Amino acid sequence: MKGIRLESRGEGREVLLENGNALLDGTAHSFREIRRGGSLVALELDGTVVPVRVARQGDRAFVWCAGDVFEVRRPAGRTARARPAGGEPHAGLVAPMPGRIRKTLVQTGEEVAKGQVVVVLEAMKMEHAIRAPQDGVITKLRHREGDLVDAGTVLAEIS
Amino acid sequence: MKGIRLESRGEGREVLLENGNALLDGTAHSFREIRRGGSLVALELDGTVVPVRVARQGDRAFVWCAGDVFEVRRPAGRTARARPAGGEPHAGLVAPMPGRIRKTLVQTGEEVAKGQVVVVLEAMKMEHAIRAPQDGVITKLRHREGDLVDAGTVLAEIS
Amino acid sequence: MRTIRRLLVANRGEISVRVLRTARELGIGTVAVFAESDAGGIHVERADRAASLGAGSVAETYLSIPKILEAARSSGADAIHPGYGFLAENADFARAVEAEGLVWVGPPAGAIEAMGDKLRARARMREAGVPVVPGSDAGAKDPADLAREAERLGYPILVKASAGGGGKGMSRVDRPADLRAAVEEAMRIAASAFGDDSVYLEKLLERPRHVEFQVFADQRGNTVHLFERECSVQRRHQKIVEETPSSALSPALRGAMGEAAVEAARAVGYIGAGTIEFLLDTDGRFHFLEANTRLQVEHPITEATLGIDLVRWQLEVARGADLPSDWTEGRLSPRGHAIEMRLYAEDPVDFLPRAGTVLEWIEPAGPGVRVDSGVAAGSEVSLEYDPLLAKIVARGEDRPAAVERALRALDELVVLGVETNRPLLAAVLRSEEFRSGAYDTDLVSRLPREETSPAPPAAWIAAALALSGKAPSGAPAASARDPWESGDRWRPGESAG
Amino acid sequence: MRTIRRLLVANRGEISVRVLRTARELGIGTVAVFAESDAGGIHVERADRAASLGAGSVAETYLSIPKILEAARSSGADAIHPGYGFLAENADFARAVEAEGLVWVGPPAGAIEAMGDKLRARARMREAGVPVVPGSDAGAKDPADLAREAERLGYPILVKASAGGGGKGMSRVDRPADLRAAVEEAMRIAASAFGDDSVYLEKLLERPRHVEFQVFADQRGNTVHLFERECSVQRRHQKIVEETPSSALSPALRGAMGEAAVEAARAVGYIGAGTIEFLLDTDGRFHFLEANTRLQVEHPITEATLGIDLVRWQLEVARGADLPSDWTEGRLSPRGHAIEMRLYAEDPVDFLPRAGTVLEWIEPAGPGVRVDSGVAAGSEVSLEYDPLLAKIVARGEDRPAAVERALRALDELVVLGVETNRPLLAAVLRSEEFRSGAYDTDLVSRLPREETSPAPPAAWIAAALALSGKAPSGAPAASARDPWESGDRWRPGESAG
Repeated sequence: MKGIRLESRGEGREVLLENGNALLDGTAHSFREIRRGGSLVALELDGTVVPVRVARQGDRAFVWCAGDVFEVRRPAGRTARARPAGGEPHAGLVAPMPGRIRKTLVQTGEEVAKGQVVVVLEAMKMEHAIRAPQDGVITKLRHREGDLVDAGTVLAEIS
Repeated sequence: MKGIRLESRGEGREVLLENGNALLDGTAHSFREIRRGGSLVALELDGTVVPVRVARQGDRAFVWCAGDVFEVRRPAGRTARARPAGGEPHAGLVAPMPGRIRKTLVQTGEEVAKGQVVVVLEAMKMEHAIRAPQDGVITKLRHREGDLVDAGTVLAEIS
Repeated sequence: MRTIRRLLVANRGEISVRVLRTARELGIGTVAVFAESDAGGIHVERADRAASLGAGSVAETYLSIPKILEAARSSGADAIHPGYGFLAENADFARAVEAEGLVWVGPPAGAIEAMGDKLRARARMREAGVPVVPGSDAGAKDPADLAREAERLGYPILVKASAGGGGKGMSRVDRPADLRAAVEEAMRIAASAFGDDSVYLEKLLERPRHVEFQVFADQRGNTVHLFERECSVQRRHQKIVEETPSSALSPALRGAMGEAAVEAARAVGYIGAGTIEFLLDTDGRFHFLEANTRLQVEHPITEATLGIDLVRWQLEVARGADLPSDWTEGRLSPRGHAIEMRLYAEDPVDFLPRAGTVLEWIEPAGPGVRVDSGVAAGSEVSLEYDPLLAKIVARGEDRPAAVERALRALDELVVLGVETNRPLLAAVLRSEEFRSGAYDTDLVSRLPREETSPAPPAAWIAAALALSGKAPSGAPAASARDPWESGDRWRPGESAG
Repeated sequence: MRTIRRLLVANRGEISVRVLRTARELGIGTVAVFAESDAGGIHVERADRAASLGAGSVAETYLSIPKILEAARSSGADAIHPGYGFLAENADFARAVEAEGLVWVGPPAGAIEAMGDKLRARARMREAGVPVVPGSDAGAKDPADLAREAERLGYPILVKASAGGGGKGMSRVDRPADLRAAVEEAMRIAASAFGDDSVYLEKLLERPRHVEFQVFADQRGNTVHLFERECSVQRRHQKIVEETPSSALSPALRGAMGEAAVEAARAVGYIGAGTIEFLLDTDGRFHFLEANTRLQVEHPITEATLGIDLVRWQLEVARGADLPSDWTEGRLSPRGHAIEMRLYAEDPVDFLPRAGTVLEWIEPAGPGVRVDSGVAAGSEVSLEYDPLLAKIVARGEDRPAAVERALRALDELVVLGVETNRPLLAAVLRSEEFRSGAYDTDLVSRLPREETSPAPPAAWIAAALALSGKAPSGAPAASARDPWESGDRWRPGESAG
């Protein structure tokens, strides 16, 4: 049986599971699955019971453990990487969350100063000003007012 | 598409489902499935929303509807029929519930009077006297003290 | 003051979870114990640590004093809370825990013993001036003696095991002819269940009410009562619905019974939380029935109307703290009305226990509703343990509001895969007799037999949707939550996946 | 007295469920409404009937007065409760409901209008002798006028939309240079959000506390306050943690603010349940901020400490009943301490809303914990609606007990598939500043930045178990509850199947 590569919060692990033993980057742990009605509810890990909950969504697993929630991904090509991870800093002129473009305050070719509001994004009936990360010229406006955009979408390009 | 035969609480229905229409013993109903995360949570039946929950276990479906729970079976040979249905009256010298035979108070060939305790069944750390349904002679004792028996098991025969 | 750094709860299910929750809130480390076959039990997840009691029967695990003590040692626990049932009223366990140098969160072993032997308890209560149910006060074994005793009391009478409790080994006898058989069965049950076959007779009070008082005492001898709980709704001598306040008590009667309860506790040098059970006869006289020397199953209704946490004060008293001054100075009074419904895995018609797998479990919630559950979706309900699935408590501004809220909670409850007594609970709450408040322990037997209605069209269609899908080869499916059973087009996660 | 036979709740999610629950307990028939895309919403199951508002945006469904009224006609409803948000503070809706001959469960349209226009409300309060936050009292539009006004008040100032509320269209200005841009943005937002672009200036009080009072009035003019709620824990001008009582109020100050709140309600002829919000400055002076003319999101903490059902009394008052005598005669007093935590679907770091599918949802329960949820396992969290997932209320014997109970509840909470602000809520409850009770509306900004810890071994192994199984072709799997994902040998139901 071969291990699988997993990533979470910017870290990676090679995980190999084999009859009651787990190798995490070569470190061995003995474990037992404690299930209720087929659901994993706890792991007995090196003799200690650790409550866990896990839900899978495509190539992602969400794991609740000790009150904290971890999103663990199994790298599977571009689609996985394209998805923004929660908590990661949001890049320059990128939509910080899914929403609707309420207003575009600049035009292509227009000069903008750092901090200047370029786009107003509306989400949850609240408005959020998206500002220029640095001085420059708008080389491209990707969307129109009213467009629905996903988190991480590049809204405009600045040279 | 062919219909399926279902039974619940001593009644039977021939149910045929076809794109949004249901035929119950020939009576037509229009319905829509309302789901949450893949689970059926309600049916819009002839224009009215009816909350439901359903869980399947082998050839049985448990359905919660309007506060009541219905066990619906798809007859599938002997195994299904052998299972006692909840709420059905328990026959004579039959274990009314799963448990352990605590004591057998008679022997084969012994005469018993109606109402006489024949077997003491223990379940949930409580004891339940199983009494003779009529006067007669014990022709067969099926189990030993200490045996675990399922609900519906015949414990003794009386001629 | 003794410190408690890590508490082991020597129990399982809802009461283990209940105690673990408060311990965690007090900043006390927690240890759950579990039998191997019970590793998926919900209490295992609720503690900082979980210690296995190994494989085997209840006697070899939750009832094994050596195994519990070993679990305490291995987990570094310095205190033990027994919950109710199992070892909770076992004086030897209380002594063993203290001999081990651990804090015992319960009454002194002596108080457990004094109340545990029903005959001794009756004698002690009479000395203390607490009225007891008329009966024989010697554990006679000679049938002839018992027959004479029964004649003196007058039939019907109750045969009870001296070491018993909770209706176990108890039977009603209406005529002399049945006495001998009843006594023999009671002795046999008593011997097997309690290792003590002595039995005694009690006058059977017709249509009594069962009203108990919560008592609490600290190590300095402050002893108070925390009002009553009405426990007359029973089947097979077991409570299924409790409420507080009781409609049966006038302020004067409440005061008198409360005083008697405090006297009863003082008489045995009680410390911690306990319950004094009384029978109220049709003439409005009360009689000591028995004492429960532990946290009571139905304690949440007292918590609901008084706004207090009884487990917190069990732990505080065990640490040596005094009772709060508003308790000892009588400034605590009930507000509103609370009702507890015990949800059992049982046949709603003949009340017999049922086993099975909980395939779907949805608890009621919202204003005034508290649910203490012993199971969750996927739990196995086994005959090994108590069939109590959950305690559903409804509190309202007044009794009618609490009753309607309790029914609303039952409407929201969804349990699939195991039969429950939900229909019986609903029938009780809907009955005119219960609503009138003027009921007694025979209420359940007088309930109108409910007609079970046939499945409505929606139920047939839902079942067809679940059953027409082919089960994955080799195994039945869990529930409609399993997308392969539900036969729908949309699948969870797809939109975001 | 008017009768209410069937109540339509013109809302969705947790508040719709909240109102439907009490209506059912009062024996009132219930009607839920739903947008087609929201048919799986949890409120749809909680009513006797559910009426579709058709497809379309919020404006075309939950905000459409004609659609709501049509649903009331088709379902035979004779009363409408608006919940909060959507049409709750829309005077035209209140008038339309009454014009339709239906009972409006809310304050008179006139009172909604009087409080809805912030400038008018400020003026009315000043007349009534209620202190207001220093500011401009004309909805000026000329930048020059506003600039002079700002100079008079002194920076920093707040630019507010006259028709606004809940921090919407509000911005802080620290220096004259930024005033113009702020005013223009505020006017644009106000115009688009409220159809009224008039704005005004308010002196910005540094480090204020946000303390509100629950008020209640019946149709006979009996007007009372039901004590305060401390709402200073905010992020982005929105409350996330509320508690009662407030550590900031002395009995004298509580009395004075309570009287002012009652005066404020009387000044606009208020009827029913409402909330008067005050700012408490660092000198201990209080200033009227605004009024919420509906049931407040955080009303459960008042219910928890007073043991009452506010929705019940909204309905009773709407039927024409008088307030209970123990309210009007001042015999009602808080018992214990209650804290509400608002669980939002949002990024815990930048507080921005998140959408997704709730793959796992486990609510805390047990003593002193109440959860009012807007979602369940499988729910889709969409950007169309408020990101509030649930309100978790913890009540304890005292403030420390309530805080620890709240943290215990967060420990029990499990939400998978959607990011939540749980880490922020825990950080607030653990912070020394919150525990001291001496905090203000800037608390969140001063919280120590929490280090996100890397996944522990158990998390990697659990993830590997879930991800190593092959997903059924064509669709991602729902959760480990799906036996085909969990890769285990034992399967639910097998033992009994």
